[in-house]
Parts: sequence; C-alpha cells; structure tokens
Amino acid sequence: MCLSIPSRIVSIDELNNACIDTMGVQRKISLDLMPEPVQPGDYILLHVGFAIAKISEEEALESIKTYREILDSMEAAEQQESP
Amino acid sequence: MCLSIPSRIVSIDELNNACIDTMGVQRKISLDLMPEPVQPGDYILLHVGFAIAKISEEEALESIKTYREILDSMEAAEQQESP
Amino acid sequence: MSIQQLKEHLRHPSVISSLADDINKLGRTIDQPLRIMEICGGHTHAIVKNGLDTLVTQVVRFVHGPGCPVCVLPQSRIDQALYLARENGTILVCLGDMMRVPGSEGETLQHCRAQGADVRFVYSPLETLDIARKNPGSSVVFFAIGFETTTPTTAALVQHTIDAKIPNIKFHINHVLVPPAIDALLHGNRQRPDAFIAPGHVSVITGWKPYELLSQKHHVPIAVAGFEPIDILEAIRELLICHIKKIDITLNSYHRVVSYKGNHRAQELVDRYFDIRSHFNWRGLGSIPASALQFREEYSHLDAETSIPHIPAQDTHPTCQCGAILMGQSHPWECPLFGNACTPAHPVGSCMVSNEGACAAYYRYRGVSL
Amino acid sequence: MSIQQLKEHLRHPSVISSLADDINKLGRTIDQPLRIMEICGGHTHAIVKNGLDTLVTQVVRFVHGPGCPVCVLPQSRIDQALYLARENGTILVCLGDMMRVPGSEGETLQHCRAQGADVRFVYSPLETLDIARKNPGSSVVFFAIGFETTTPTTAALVQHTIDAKIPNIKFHINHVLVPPAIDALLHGNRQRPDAFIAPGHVSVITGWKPYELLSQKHHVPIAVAGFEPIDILEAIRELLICHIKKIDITLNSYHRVVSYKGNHRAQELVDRYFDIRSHFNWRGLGSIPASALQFREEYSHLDAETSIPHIPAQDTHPTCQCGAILMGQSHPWECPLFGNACTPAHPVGSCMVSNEGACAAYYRYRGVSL
Amino acid sequence: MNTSDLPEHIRLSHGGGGQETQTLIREVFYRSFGNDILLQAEDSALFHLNNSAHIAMTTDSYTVSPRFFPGGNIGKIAVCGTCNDLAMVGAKPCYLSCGFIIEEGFAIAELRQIATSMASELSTNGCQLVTGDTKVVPRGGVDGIYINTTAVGECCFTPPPSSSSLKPGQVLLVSGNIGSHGAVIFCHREGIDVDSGMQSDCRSLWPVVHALLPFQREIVAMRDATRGGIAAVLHEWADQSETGIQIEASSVPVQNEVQGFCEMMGFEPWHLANEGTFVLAVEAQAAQAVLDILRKHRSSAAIIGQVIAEHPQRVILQTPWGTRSFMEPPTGELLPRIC
Amino acid sequence: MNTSDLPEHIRLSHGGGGQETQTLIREVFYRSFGNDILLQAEDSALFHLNNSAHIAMTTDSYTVSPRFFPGGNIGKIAVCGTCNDLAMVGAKPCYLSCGFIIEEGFAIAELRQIATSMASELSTNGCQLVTGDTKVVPRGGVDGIYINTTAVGECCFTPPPSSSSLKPGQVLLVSGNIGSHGAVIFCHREGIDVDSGMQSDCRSLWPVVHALLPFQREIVAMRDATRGGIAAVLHEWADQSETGIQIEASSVPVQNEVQGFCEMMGFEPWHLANEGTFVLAVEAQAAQAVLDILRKHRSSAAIIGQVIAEHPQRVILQTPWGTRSFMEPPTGELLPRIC
Ligand code: SF4
Ligand code: SF4
Ligand SMILES: [Mg+2]
Ligand SMILES: [Mg+2]
Ligand SMILES: [Mg+2]
Ligand SMILES: [Mg+2]
Ligand SMILES: [Mg+2]
Ligand SMILES: [Mg+2]
Ligand SMILES: [Mg+2]
Ligand SMILES: [Mg+2]
Ligand SMILES: [Mg+2]
Ligand SMILES: [Mg+2]
Repeated sequence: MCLSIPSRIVSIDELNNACIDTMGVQRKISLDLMPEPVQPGDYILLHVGFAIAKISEEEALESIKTYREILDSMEAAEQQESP
Repeated sequence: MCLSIPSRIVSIDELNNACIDTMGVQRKISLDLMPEPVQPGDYILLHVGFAIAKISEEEALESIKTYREILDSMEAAEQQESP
Repeated sequence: MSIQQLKEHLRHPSVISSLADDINKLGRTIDQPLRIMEICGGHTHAIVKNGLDTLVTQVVRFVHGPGCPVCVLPQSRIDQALYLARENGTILVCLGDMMRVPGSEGETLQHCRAQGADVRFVYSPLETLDIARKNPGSSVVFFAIGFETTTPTTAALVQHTIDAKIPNIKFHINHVLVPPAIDALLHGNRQRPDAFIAPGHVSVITGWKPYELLSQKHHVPIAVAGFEPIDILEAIRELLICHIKKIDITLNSYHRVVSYKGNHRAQELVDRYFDIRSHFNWRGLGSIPASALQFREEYSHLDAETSIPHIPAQDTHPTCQCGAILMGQSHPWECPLFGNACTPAHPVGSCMVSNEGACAAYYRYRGVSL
Repeated sequence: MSIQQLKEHLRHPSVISSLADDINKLGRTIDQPLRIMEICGGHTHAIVKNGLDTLVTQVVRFVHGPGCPVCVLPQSRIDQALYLARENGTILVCLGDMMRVPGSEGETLQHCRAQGADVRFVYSPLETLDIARKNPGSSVVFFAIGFETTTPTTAALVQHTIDAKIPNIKFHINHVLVPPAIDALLHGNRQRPDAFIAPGHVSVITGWKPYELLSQKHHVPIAVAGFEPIDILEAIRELLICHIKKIDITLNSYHRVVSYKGNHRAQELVDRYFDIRSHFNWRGLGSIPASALQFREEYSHLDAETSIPHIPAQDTHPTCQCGAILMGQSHPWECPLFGNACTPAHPVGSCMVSNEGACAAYYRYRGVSL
Repeated sequence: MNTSDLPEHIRLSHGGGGQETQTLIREVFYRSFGNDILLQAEDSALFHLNNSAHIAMTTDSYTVSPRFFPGGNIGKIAVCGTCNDLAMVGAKPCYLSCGFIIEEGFAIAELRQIATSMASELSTNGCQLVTGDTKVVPRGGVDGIYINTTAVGECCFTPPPSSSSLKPGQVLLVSGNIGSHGAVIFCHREGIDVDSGMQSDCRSLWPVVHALLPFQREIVAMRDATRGGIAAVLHEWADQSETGIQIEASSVPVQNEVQGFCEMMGFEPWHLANEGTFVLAVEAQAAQAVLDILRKHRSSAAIIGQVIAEHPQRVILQTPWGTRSFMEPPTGELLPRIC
Repeated sequence: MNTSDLPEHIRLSHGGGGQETQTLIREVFYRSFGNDILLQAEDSALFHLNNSAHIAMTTDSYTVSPRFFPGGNIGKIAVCGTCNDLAMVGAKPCYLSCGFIIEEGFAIAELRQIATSMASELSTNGCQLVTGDTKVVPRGGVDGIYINTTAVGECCFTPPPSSSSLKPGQVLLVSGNIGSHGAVIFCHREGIDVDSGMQSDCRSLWPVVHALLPFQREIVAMRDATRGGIAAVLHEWADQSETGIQIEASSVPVQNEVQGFCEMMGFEPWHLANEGTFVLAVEAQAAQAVLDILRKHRSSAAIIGQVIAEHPQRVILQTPWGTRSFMEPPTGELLPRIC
C-alpha cells in the first residue's frame, strides 16, 4: 500500500526537517517533497521518512461528519426497534 | 636473559626460513641472521623467531663429558663411603 | 481532529456493517457479481486481512492486481542486487521489504548478509547518506524500488548525494509506473475487470488525472481509494453505482490526500533525474513498454547497474497461476502450488512474494480454510 | 646429543651440589665474600629463582646489574609508545614483555588497548609484516626494544620492510648497548664489584671481545656465562679462581654458542640501518653517552619518533634504592618501598619492572621471608 | 536425514524465536540432545534431584542492544527474563547462576549499574545469585556485554502449567499491554525518538504468579511473550495442543504509542517482544477471577480470546465487524516495510 | 568505598582467573550479590531445594579460540568444564542447561559437530541437557560462537570437599601432566605448528572422581586447574586456608612438548590452563591409595607436594638441589617474553 501514515507536525527545523508525531511516537522526517508550506499542528502523510502530502483537515472532518450521521441514523433506527 | 632456546633444525625452505623443533614443538623461524650455513639436524639458538647462532655440538658434548665425569667420581666416592 | 479519532471512525464496526449492507442492497439489482480489480497490493492486503470481500461476497468478486513493487520485481533484478551485495568493498542498502525477497536461486539479501556481505536496511532512503559518510572506503549502493509513491524519495537521496558531493553512493533503479501496467492489463484481456480501485498513495504523487485518461480510453470506472476498511467499502459502493448507471469515469474517494494533479514538487524532482525506460520486465506480467524509470543520461555515472554483467531473466514456473490471477481468471487457492511448493518463505510466483501479493495475503490471512 | 640430554646435564642436582661445594671450598681462602655483579637480568632471574646465591652465601655476594632492556627503558619512552598507540589509525606492535610496563602515569599498553587502542604483541618482529599487509589503511609502528641480542631482529624487519616495499611500517627504536653501560657503572663507583658475569646471549651477537676491553681498562675479571644453573656456577668458580689468582681477564664460559667476534652477519645488518645515539637515558642509571642506537640519517623516514611531541623524562622516586642496588650498595629488601608501594603490578623503580629486575626477582621468588 | 529446512549458515532469524528457530532446535539440538525432559519444550525443565519434589530449571542469554533503555537495562532483563521462565511453570525462582562475557574496555561504572539492577530484581524475586563466571574477550569479540543467567526453583503449581494441554472452551488472557519492549528496543536501535514515554514492560512476574497460586488448578498454561511476541506463544500453543485459538483483535491491549510505532513501520503489535507480559490459558469459570488478580498488578490486563475446536493449530483473529483472518506467525527479524 | 584496585575499564586480565579477576568479583559482584552460598567461592554452589539433600550448581561461559583444537573443541570443553566443576565438589552432574550465542553466518555443519561432541561428553558424565537457549547476533557481535553451560548435580561426597580446610601434613596430588590445554590453545592462536602431538587434556572428571568415592573422607579438596593453571589453585588454597604449600618442582608432571613450548615463550607450565586436570589435597595416610586410583585413569598422575605450617598463604617451590623459591601467582594474560 506504499505504506503511509498520517502524522502531526510537532516542529520544523532550518534544514527542512520536521519532527512529527504518530500516535505518540515522535521522529525526524524530511519535508523535501512537500509541495506546499506546512506548520506545526498540520497533519501530513508520512512515507519512508518523507512527508508526501498535507492531509486536508476539512476533508477529513467531512468524512467524520458523514460517518457520524450514519451512526446517528443507526442508533435512531435501533431505538425505534426496541423501545 | 634475552630469552634464547636451543632448538634443532628440521627442514629449511627456499625463503631462508627453517622449521625448528624445541623439545617436540615445531615452528617456523627465520635464518636471516645466521652467520654460517646450517642444515637439518643442526642445533641453533632461537631468539624471538630468529636463529642467532649454531650451537657447537662439540663444545656441548665436551661439557656433558665433564659433568659425566663429576657424576662418576661422586658415585665412586659414595660407593666407597657406603659399601 | 486527532489521528486517533480519524482512525476510529474509518474502522468503526457499525459504519462498516452499514456500508456493507448498502452495497449488498445495491447489488440486488445486478445479475453477475461486479468484478473489481484492486491494482495495489496494499488494497489486497487490507481487503483480505479485514475480510471485506466476505462481507460482500454476493455482489463483488475481487480480482487481485499486480500487487506491490516488491512482488513485480523480476528475479533477475534481485540477482543483480545479490551480485552487488557480494562485491568486496560494497555496502548494499535497501528498504526493509527487499531483505526477504528471493532471487532466482532462492537466495535473499538476508541470506547474503548471513554469508558475510554487508547489506543494511534503512527506514528512510536518506539514512544512506550517513552510511556513506561513515564508510568512506566503501562503495555504497542504494537498491531503489518502488511505485510512484517511493520514487521521489530516491530522487531526494540523489539530490542530497549530489549537493553534498558524496562520492561513494551509487543507485540501482527499479522504479516502476502503475498506469502503463494497468493499460497493458486492459489490452487484449477478454475477461477484463468491470471496475478498478486505483492505488491511493501512488495517486498522492501522480494525482488522479492519469486514471481519468485510462477510464476514458478503456471505458471502465475507476475509484481512487484509501486503505482503511471504510475507505475501501466507500469506493466499492461508488463503483457499483457507476456500474449500475453505466458511468465510466474516475472517482476520487480519497479526498483527504489525493488531488487531481498530485504532488508537483515530487514530480519535478523525479523528472530532474529520471526518464522513461523503453521496456521493463514485470514479474507476472512480462515486458511492458515505458513502464519504468532510469537515470537521465547526464546522471548515468550514478548508475550501479552499468557495472553488472548480464543476468538472464528467469522463466516463470509452468504451473504458476500468477498470470491468470492477475487477469482475474483464477483465485490463489486454485493454484496447485499454493501452500505446497509455494509459500511466502519459498515463493514460486510473484503473487506469493510479499505481504501485498494476492497469494501471500490469502496464505497468511485466509489459508484454504477461512 | 639431544637438547633434553644437554638440559638434564646442565640442571643435574648432584653436579650443582658438587660445583657449589667446590666454590665453597675455594672460598675458604678469601676474607671477604666475592662481590660479583651479574649484568644481565636473565642471570639475576636464574640465580634468584634457582636459589644459587643461597648455595654459596659465605663465598659470594651478588650485586644485581642493570637488568633487562625492559627495565632500563625510561618511563618517557613508554609514554611515547602510549602516545603512538593512541593515535587514530595507528597499530602499535611490540614484543610481549612491553605490554605490562607502566609509563609515568602508571598506564601500560595493555590498559591502553583496553581503552580502545589497537596494540598487538608478536612473538617475532617479522609478524609485523603480516599485520601491515592486512591493514593497508593503518600506520603500523613497531616499538623496538632490546639489547644487542634483539637489535638484529629489528634490523631484519627493517630490511624486509624495505625489500618488500611495505609503505605503512615505522619504527620506534629503543635498542641499547650493554658495554657502555658497564663502563659507566665502573667509572667512579667506589664500591664497584670485584668481578662480573657478562650476558650470554648479548655476547652471542657481540662476541666476548668487548668484555676483554673492559677487563683491561678497569682491571676486573669478567666471565661470559650461559643461563643454566651449572653454567652460572661454573662461571662463578672461574671468577673466584681469577680473583684468588688476581688475574683480570675475560673468560668465555659459554663456549657452545659464544665466539670471540660474535655474529658478523647480525652485526653488519645492525650497522647498515643504525648508528650510535649521542646519549640515552637509562632508567636507574641516568644518561649514558653512546649507549643506544638510532636510525642512520638515510633511514630516518622510517623513524616514528620524529612525529612525537617532546615528553619530559620523569624524576626517579626519591626513596627508590635502584641506583644503590645497581651499584651493589644495597639489597632489594632493604628498600622501604619494596613489596609495599613498589610491586611488579605497580613498580616504582626500574628494578621492579620486569621479571629480570633484581627487586622483581626477589619479590616474586624470595619475598622477604625465604 | 532430512535437513532440507536448514541452510548452510546461521541467520539472524534462527535466533528470532519463530519458525526458523524451531527448525534449528529440532534439526540440530534435539537430534543431539533429545531426552524426555528437554522435549517437553516448556519455558523451564522440570525434574527431581537428590530426593526433592519438583524442581524447575531454565536458561537464557541476553544480548540486548541498546544495553540501557526506557524501563530497564540488560541486567534487569537478565534476571527478570530467566526468573519469569520459572514463574511460567509455576515455580518460585530460588537460585540463579550468572555468566558474564565482557568486551575488553567495557566501563566498570556501567558494569556496576548492571549489577545493581540485577541485585534489585533478584530481591523482587526472592532469589539468590549463587554461582557466576566472568569472561573477558578482546575488543570486537563481543558487543559490550552479554549475560547468561540460569535459574532453578521450586515448583509451586500442581500440576505444573503445560502448554500442550489446551482444550476448547478455555479462555485466553494477557497480563497487560503488549509489544512495548520490542517497540522501545527497535526505536532505540533505529534512532527513533521515544520521548513520548514508551517504556519497556520489563518486569518480574513471580509476584503476580504467586498471587495466582489459589487458581493453580484452573490455570492451564502460562507463557511470557518474549521474542516473537504473543503471536509466537499463541501459535506454539495451538500447535502443541492441536486446538484452534480465536482472538478478538479489538480486545488485545496495546498502548497508543506502540500502535503508532507499528503503523509507522508496518508491524503488528502481536509480533513485538515483551519482557514482563504473559499469556494465560484458564478454565472459563475462573477467567474473571484470574483477570481481577492480574488487573491488581496491571490495569491493562485483558481477556483476549478462547480455545476453539475448529481450525486446529491455527490462530484466528476476529474483527469487530465479524470477519476473520489468520494471525500471522512471527517470521524472525523485524523489517520495516514500504508496502 | 575503596575501589582503588579497579581501573575505569575492563581489561583482558579481569577474565584471566588471576588477582585482577578476584578484585573485580570482590569489588563489583560480591558488593551487589553477596550471600552465604556465593561467598563460599567454591567451584560449585551448594544448597537444598524443595526438600532435597545437597544439590550443587555451577556455571561457565566458553569463548575458546580456536573453536577446534587437538584434543577437543568448544562443545566438548563446554560440557567437561562445567561438569568438572560439579565433580570438584564431589557432585554427580545430572542436568545441564546450555545457552548458545551464535554469529550470523556461522556454519551449521560446525554447529552440528559441536553439538555432537557435547552429546558424547554428556553421556560420559551420565548427564542430560534439559533446557537451552539460542541467540543469533549480527556479524561482529560475537566471535563465531560462545556457549554457556550451567549444571546441577547431586552431592555424593560427605562432607563436600572444601578448599578452605587445608591442614599442614596433607598431601597434594595432581591428576596428570599439566599445561597442555593452555599450550595447545596458545600455539594455535599464535600459528605455532603442533604436529608434535601436543593435545589438550580436555576431559570429563566425574568418572575418576566417582572412583575416588571410597576416599571421600580423606579427600580434603579438589580443584580443576583451569585458567591460571595449578598455580592459581595452589595460591587460592594457600590463601583461603592460611597455610603454606610446598611443591617439589621436579615432581610436577609436564609433558616434554609442553616444557619445550614454555621455554620457547618464557612461560612456566604451572601458569598454563588445563581442562581435565585437577589438584587434590588428601590426608597423608590416603595419598598413595588415591594416587593409585588416579593412575588407573592417567599414568602421569603424581604427588607433587604438601601442606606446611610455615609461610602461610605462600606457595614454595623446592628445587632438586635443595633451594627454594616462591611459585609466582598467575598474572592474567600470557605474554611471550624476550627477556
Ligand atoms: S501460489 Fe505461488 S505458484 Fe501459485 S499462483 Fe500464487 S504465486 Fe504463483
Ligand atoms: S623496591 Fe622498587 S622502589 Fe625500591 S629499589 Fe626496588 S624498584 Fe626501587
Ligand atoms: Mg559487499
Ligand atoms: Mg591506535
Ligand atoms: Mg529459558
Ligand atoms: Mg526466556
Ligand atoms: Mg519464556
Ligand atoms: Mg568460571
Ligand atoms: Mg563454574
Ligand atoms: Mg570452571
Ligand atoms: Mg573449576
Ligand atoms: Mg530462550
């Protein structure tokens, strides 16, 4: 899957390296391949030590919202079935 | 004592090295420092991997003979004391 | 948003069930199960491991695609890696996956290392710089493999090597291109899949534009998808709708990281150092024109491949069903060698090589029994 | 004759007793015990270990001489060896004895190796060639010590290094000369010994001629002796006879290997590469003119000493009695440091340094109690 | 003699605790040394000696690098690891032997630190070091220091737990979060910063095993999940008992950071080594009571699955959405993945 | 804390079995681990376990280079050496543990040879290997293979022999020619040809110790003269018993070749290691009978001296011509001499 992991940028140094956090594990990676500026707090996709894309938080929140709706509608349905 | 051990030459190779025997232990040494020709069977004095002198068998036998005589005269004396 | 939250949502059991229900409901309207090829082994892995296929058995039949860069690498290329590793004074550096892949004699780089060769794996290609600096008397060869996702990281290493004037790094380039392979698969395949799931992280770099071109040329729906269970089910649902509505377009279901044009910076970097190879041999698919990269002429002094004697490509094992599996004509467990002569420890065909190969995924996660 | 036979004869208990009896009988005719200095530590070692002195206590008082090349080496020279060993990329090679000798800070080459320096001992200097060949990237320094016996073996290594064009061997030369040291000892020593036992294996190389010159100059009898108990007792008997008859000549009691002119081949080889150093500092004796060797001008490129910063010579410990012991004015056990602050593991003065030093020989084989 | 499973040379994976290790042991060591006690292949050997009741004995060598890591060091691990193997057969660690192999030039201050950790861990176990050996090898002969410890102890569980007696219906538990030791060690070797607070689980298990004594009859098997992780234990148990094992993937306790590390490297937490975490097979009726005791020692202890009759010799992972897959057995060396 | 006797870094001589080893053990290990059993400092620890009679336990690591040598290999020595340490306290070797640390790339054929030698030597001892461990380390992490063995056994001698109970008048014996193991190993390392037929004395001692059982009350102490040679044993005994020891230099049995080797290198045979030769202290009245039994196993066994009241804590060498000197204690690493 060209193994790539969402991670959060913790800090950026002057050599275009970033310290990133993956669920609590931090390591140094390269920003050499980033096509757009990033800053601490941004989420990026990490592949073999390189950030290769910024994760669109907007899009991510959008899908979370969609799934949240699915869940809510399911709960509503369940409550109807077993009142 | 500039530790040096009498050893017997077992064989000589074309690079002026000899295989020598020290009471049953054999090893390769250099003849680079030998001032006179030697051949298998000769006794030499060995110092840090070099033969540094040929042992005069004549002289060695001479001292053995002397000591043999001392021993013989002692035995004779003992026999006189306790017949 | 935290990553934690995002992940939890993308693996939520109820959402998964709900999506699978949707798909199964939609599927009532079609006669034959939809034949979807997931191109990328990462998707194969996620589908088999998570049992997603078993949730939609009636509606979808998965055709497992070329797999991953490791699987498609022909044995002769691994023989070259072994050759380089065994050279005196050479340190061969590669990414972890490569260590376990056997060449034509069954030997891996791990074996080669056990026999005394200096072979090291790195997590990031850039670690090679440090190895070269610490071993100035050695010649360091970076054995580069990967789809479009990984190629830019090799290009970044090339750039650092040149900029820092490090004299003792060379490269063995095995970077392949996904779209030409799909194109080849579609050409002259009578049982071609009805729809495709396009690789998500390859598309992060290339954008989804190349798949749009393929949709148009071959009249087939394609969805770019992420790798979480819900990402994949979402893509399946979209493709099913397209199929039902007979719309042959490319859809991007992986909005959060994939754009239409991709990562231009990565593309430029790759472009600077590499151009297209006229042909490249894909394990399981054979020779495909313009499907891989090579150093541009002006960087050929960095190419370690030029110093290697010709190593002939191996014939495929006559009984191996890889070809048929990749064409969607056969299932892994239908191959007589599956789990017998052919296991991940001793793979016969490409599909058994890495975790992402179809045969390997079934062997590891499903066996013949689950 | 076998070596076995020869050895047995030279250690035969009855012959030893008989010789000791002879000496004791002869001794009845003298008032004061004969003060014999054995110059060579090998003789000291043999006398103390075999208890030969205790067999002739009434007749002979032994004065223990300068000892061995290891003992007389000033600490500053060992500091130089440590300096070289600690250089990055340098392999320091020496003969086994050197490994345990402390420099001015108490550190030995063994310690230095434990701290990471590449220090190796060899049985034969020629083994250095192999070390240099196997480590082409390293600079190999042979730390050369020894009396006349050992110097030719260093010269042979120099010759091989030059002939085989081995670029990475250098030398640190610490070869000293015995006759100048004896000459220095005799000058202005009011309690000078009555007779000398000259070193047997040094004489194998030099011949006994140099001692004849010393006998003539200083009017003292000298006997060249071997190292077996009977060799030594034989020499003592001869010296006693000379003393009684007031004949101040040099006698060769080591006929089987020592000639008048010595080993001309070894002498020539030494001569080819080395000439006399104007002064050399002897531990325990101080600076003695013309008592050591150095590379001839044309071979100075092989000299590792030139690259070392000046390391000042250490003062002798004020309480150490080495000087008095070497002059025959004191016994090891009379020194207040003996066995207390000064032990073979932590020697204060030169006489405690190696097995051949007088203090070390007493400490190891006799203590204060035997 | 079929030795086709063995190559000509030893590979790192022969020491990885997985399939290749088993092959080596079977093809070389069992051939030379096979005897009834050895072939039990439990964590510790059980025998009688000079008219004693059951005695347990076990050995392990420790070559861990780095030597000091968050949560422990090679000395602590050398005592825990070996005493834990005794605890796993229900034996109290009593006497320990220790063989040090040290590289010339090793810092004595570091050796003291190691010895101090060992002493403190011995006291946790109530165990005495009674015989030792120290070898010093020239530079390059060893990577700093390696330690072998061997322990003997008194069996307190009747019957001793045994990994070949699993039966369908029994419940599987784990004593706490898994994988942290393997993750910490890998991170340190690969230069990954773990300020994040990941800590090796390195700890002595005798105290908790002692607390489990009242359930000695209901505890069927215990195994500390060292090299190869809990996957190695579960596969070995399934294999030896010829039963199936089913694990609820979502019940397996994994610390967040360890999960993050796994995603980054492409690992599964059940393949990561532990040094103070063990798996238990327990009769169903005692599962909750055993869990309660385990949780007093570590709150993350959990019931993770059960022994099943289907799929003998297989370990099945059940997802929360109802699908199933095999749990992969460990494959030796951990290699970070790109795909 | 007086640690002035310890330098900052470990030296080869800390493993040499001589004074520096003793200092390291005292200053580091006894400080951390001191307990009554350990402080006995015998070849094996003695204790009771689960209501047993006396049990003995001992451990050693084997790093010998070369691995194969005339008369044995690292496997043979790993079993002999450890079993011998049990035999020296009058215990029968019963159960052995074994920890292998193997370098990646080691030839499996060689490992088989080593295991085969171990098995054969185990059978000589009537001992079983019951638990083991295999670690594989990356190239350079170890020099080929190191082996730790730990053995437990049943004490058969009542009272167990003890090195601190020597009394004046007792007689000292050695079980055969000394120094051959040390000589063979040194020769091989230094590339000295030993076609001459020098062979390591490497052998198991339980058979001869078993034959000595009838004299268990008269045998005061036994010690295999490994690192540091018989000089190390004699000095330790003199030291611990606070007696003097007098040795007839000419009675110490040394093979011709070993003597030749010693003269060449400037060594004394009593400083050379043995691997199947032991020293005994025996009540005078039983000395001849014990010698007779020893000679049935090795014709070169000899009475070499006696315990004396004078010169407490000293070992005295008596020459055939009636003079005396101290026997030098071993000083760690053997270094060939020029003077
Ligand atoms: S099981 Fe092996 S041989 Fe068969 S199709 Fe798959 S890869 Fe090819
Ligand atoms: S005992 Fe030491 S200090 Fe005293 S004289 Fe001898 S060497 Fe010098
Ligand atoms: Mg190589
Ligand atoms: Mg150096
Ligand atoms: Mg164990
Ligand atoms: Mg264990
Ligand atoms: Mg265990
Ligand atoms: Mg030991
Ligand atoms: Mg022991
Ligand atoms: Mg031992
Ligand atoms: Mg012993
Ligand atoms: Mg183990």
